Amino acid sequence: MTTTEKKRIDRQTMCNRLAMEFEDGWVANLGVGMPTLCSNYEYADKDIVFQSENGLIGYGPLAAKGEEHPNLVNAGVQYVTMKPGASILHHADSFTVIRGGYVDVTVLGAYEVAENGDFANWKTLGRKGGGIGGAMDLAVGAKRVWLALEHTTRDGHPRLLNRCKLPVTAVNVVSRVVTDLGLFDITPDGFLLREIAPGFTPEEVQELTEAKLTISPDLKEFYGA
Amino acid sequence: MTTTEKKRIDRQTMCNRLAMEFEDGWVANLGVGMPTLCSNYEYADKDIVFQSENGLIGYGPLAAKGEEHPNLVNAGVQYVTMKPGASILHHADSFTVIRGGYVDVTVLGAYEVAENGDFANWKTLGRKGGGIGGAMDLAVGAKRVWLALEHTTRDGHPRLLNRCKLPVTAVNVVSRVVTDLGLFDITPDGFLLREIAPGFTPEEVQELTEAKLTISPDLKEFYGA
Amino acid sequence: MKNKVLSTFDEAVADIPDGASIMVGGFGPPGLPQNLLAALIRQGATDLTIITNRGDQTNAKANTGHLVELRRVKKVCCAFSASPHPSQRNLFEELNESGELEAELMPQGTLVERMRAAAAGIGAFYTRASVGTELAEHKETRVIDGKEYVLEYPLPADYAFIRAHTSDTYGNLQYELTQRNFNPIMAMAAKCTLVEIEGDIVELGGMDPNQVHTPGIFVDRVVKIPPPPEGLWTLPSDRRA
Amino acid sequence: MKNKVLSTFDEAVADIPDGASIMVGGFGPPGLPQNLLAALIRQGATDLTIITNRGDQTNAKANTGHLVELRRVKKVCCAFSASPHPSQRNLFEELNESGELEAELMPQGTLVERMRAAAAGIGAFYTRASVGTELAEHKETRVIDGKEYVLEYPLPADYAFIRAHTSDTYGNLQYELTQRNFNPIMAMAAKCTLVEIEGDIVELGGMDPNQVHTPGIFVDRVVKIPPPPEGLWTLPSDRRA
Repeated sequence: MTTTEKKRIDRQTMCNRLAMEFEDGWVANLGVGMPTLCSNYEYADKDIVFQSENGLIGYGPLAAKGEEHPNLVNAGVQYVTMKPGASILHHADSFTVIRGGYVDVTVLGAYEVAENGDFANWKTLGRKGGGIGGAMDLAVGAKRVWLALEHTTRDGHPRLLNRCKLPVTAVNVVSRVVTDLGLFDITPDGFLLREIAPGFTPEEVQELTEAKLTISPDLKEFYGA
Repeated sequence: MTTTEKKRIDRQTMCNRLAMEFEDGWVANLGVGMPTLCSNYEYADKDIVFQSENGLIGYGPLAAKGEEHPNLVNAGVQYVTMKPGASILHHADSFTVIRGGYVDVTVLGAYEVAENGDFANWKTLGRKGGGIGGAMDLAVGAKRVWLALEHTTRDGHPRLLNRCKLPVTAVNVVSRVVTDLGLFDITPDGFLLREIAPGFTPEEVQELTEAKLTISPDLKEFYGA
Repeated sequence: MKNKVLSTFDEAVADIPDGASIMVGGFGPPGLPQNLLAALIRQGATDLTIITNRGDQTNAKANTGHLVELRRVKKVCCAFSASPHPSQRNLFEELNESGELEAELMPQGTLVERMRAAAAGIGAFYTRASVGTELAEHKETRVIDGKEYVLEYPLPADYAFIRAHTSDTYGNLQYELTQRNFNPIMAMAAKCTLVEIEGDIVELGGMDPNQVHTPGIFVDRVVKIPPPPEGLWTLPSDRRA
Repeated sequence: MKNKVLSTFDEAVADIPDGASIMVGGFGPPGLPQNLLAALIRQGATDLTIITNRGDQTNAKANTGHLVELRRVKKVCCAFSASPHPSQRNLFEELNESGELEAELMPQGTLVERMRAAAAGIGAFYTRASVGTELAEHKETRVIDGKEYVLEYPLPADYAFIRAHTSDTYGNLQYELTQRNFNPIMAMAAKCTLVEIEGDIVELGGMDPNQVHTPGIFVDRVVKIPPPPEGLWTLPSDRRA
């Protein structure tokens, strides 16, 4: 690695990196917030079918201002458009899609992820309630659970952990993680660092990570950064 | 009772007798065979919604010959018509109607019925297989399970029993029975003979019945016979 | 077939007693029964159990959150019992924390599947959602085919409040796009289903039997939403404003 | 979205291996995938498990009964494993009695609910249907809320053969009237769903998203039924003759 200027990955680039791994024909579910940026990626000749918890299959870009349909929102309650071939299910059938294994990939946000594939995204410390939405169903039902999250908290605490400290959303399900410092797979040996943010060394990333990282022998600079 | 000529009730009159107890607005499911005759009854100002296992809600009379719709049959695979306001569900939702308690009455055929409300209509002696169809779901799901059956077998054996001899369809569910000899309610005390075929005495009906009959103090001649 | 059309929302909700359990449809504004909720707020029933996707909404005048603000809700079953960020902490959450209100939180798929179980006469079912989480801590689990599942029970209700696009006089319903969401399942799961209609209420026979989303046998009362300001309509522009 | 239209039924069934489990839709003639069954009969796969409403049909050339007659079925899951009357006793029943074929008989509602459980990721469920009958003799039961229930497990399949009225090129489907029956649930429950289409196969965007009965994500292969005699059609007059 050459020593270039340190540059954390921006959110769109993080999501692009996951999006470019989507395969032609996949059904994808994007969590509210950062993961939604995956829908901005230019999939070119790959045909991705976006599905949302409220029963919408085959939605397209956000509706232009003034052209929103009052009865057409995605799971983040954003007014969206439909692609030709779209369809609508009720909520029970929509979660048949989700729990039944018809979702090829879900990209979710998270507070924490552990080296055993556990993650936490529904409840923060000191609060009685939480917000689950469809995350627990997606986490156990989707064929692949990928996360997009900042590598550290605002206070600098690591989010890639040995074990989650917050209440988990699901156990042993995450297979890929993108952060502003790199792209990681979760393997039986834990986090495998595959791509790294420009200017950072694996040691620097390890420093900001609680879990022990395995460094890919094939480590590359973060693609698209 | 005056001594009139003995006259067993014909099937249409048996079914009419149950049909006239249907209340306005009821959702009704009619078993294949004899119970279907309930749909011939003239309900006048009572509005009965007929539902069938294959998801059809609000069907009407049989289609006239040459006017059948190839994709419109009832549970007996008879080509039927639809009333205005009809709708179609898939099979899982149709059994939501059935098990979920939305059927006010089901009229089923049976080989045997017992004084505790058990009945048998899916399997005969000496056969390994049987034909259940929707009967077991209807029997546990409908608000009222009524039976229409001949009082005795062709060999003259009673069908109204202390306990079913054939494998049962459901336990403790039947509340009303019509036979060619009378109309019976099933109460905590067993069969209550309410109406009797013309010319028969309660003793004669008891003779043809295994279970002990209670005779209604208000016993009448079979209405419409 | 019976005519179920009423002329006012006040009539439709008049008999709802204190202590009733009410499912409230909608996912975001689409399918949210604002007019029925507004009528219930006027009607005064209290000690309510509300079953709805988000328990954490308190800003709208015709939302379940307003019933919470009026202290007329004792329990909420939902998939969101706290706002996404602590900075958005609201009264619902405070009442939940203080114990003045009970919030039963569950995965969204479990929420709707429990409703469906109530509708379909299913006594209980096993789902993988929530396995290994604190939500499953006191629940029965079972390993089936090598995977762990949690046992969940039906979630019925006395009433369902839903919103649809078109109805006929018997209550056969059609929803428009994502207005559908929880609404068809709630209609099946509740003892008494009340519907507000955005579009037309047509005569019997005026709806294609192939294209009925919720058959009228699941529907009890239907009211057409009047034009604003009397009728409540949320348009995208309201939300963007 | 991917184009799933094939030109022949023989292509559609070509890869089905011996030992496959196949759901076969239809309730009476409506929705019965006669052309897919005829192609499977030509194709030769054997040792099959068939999941369908009636196991006891052996008179039609393009029905599961013909596969039974050809001794290519090892097991049938169904709601009818014997004809209504002993006088109608047929080969299916004889093979079941002699043990050459296994017939797993269950209530029709349980049959479709087990399929739905497979589709929906439900590990098992409790139903009241069959409680107290010989079908429940070796099954786990549980009393819930004072009522006894039987535990039932999912019923998945490798393939579903179904028939619909209209499709688009992605496999979004519409059924006509009672052609719907088991077909939407089978499409969700099977790994690979094959559909024969009576009417039009339209371009993407040619079907109202509100009125799709089975979304294309559940569908894998679509073939339009050619006119007779090549295509198989059952008309009411055939049945009355």
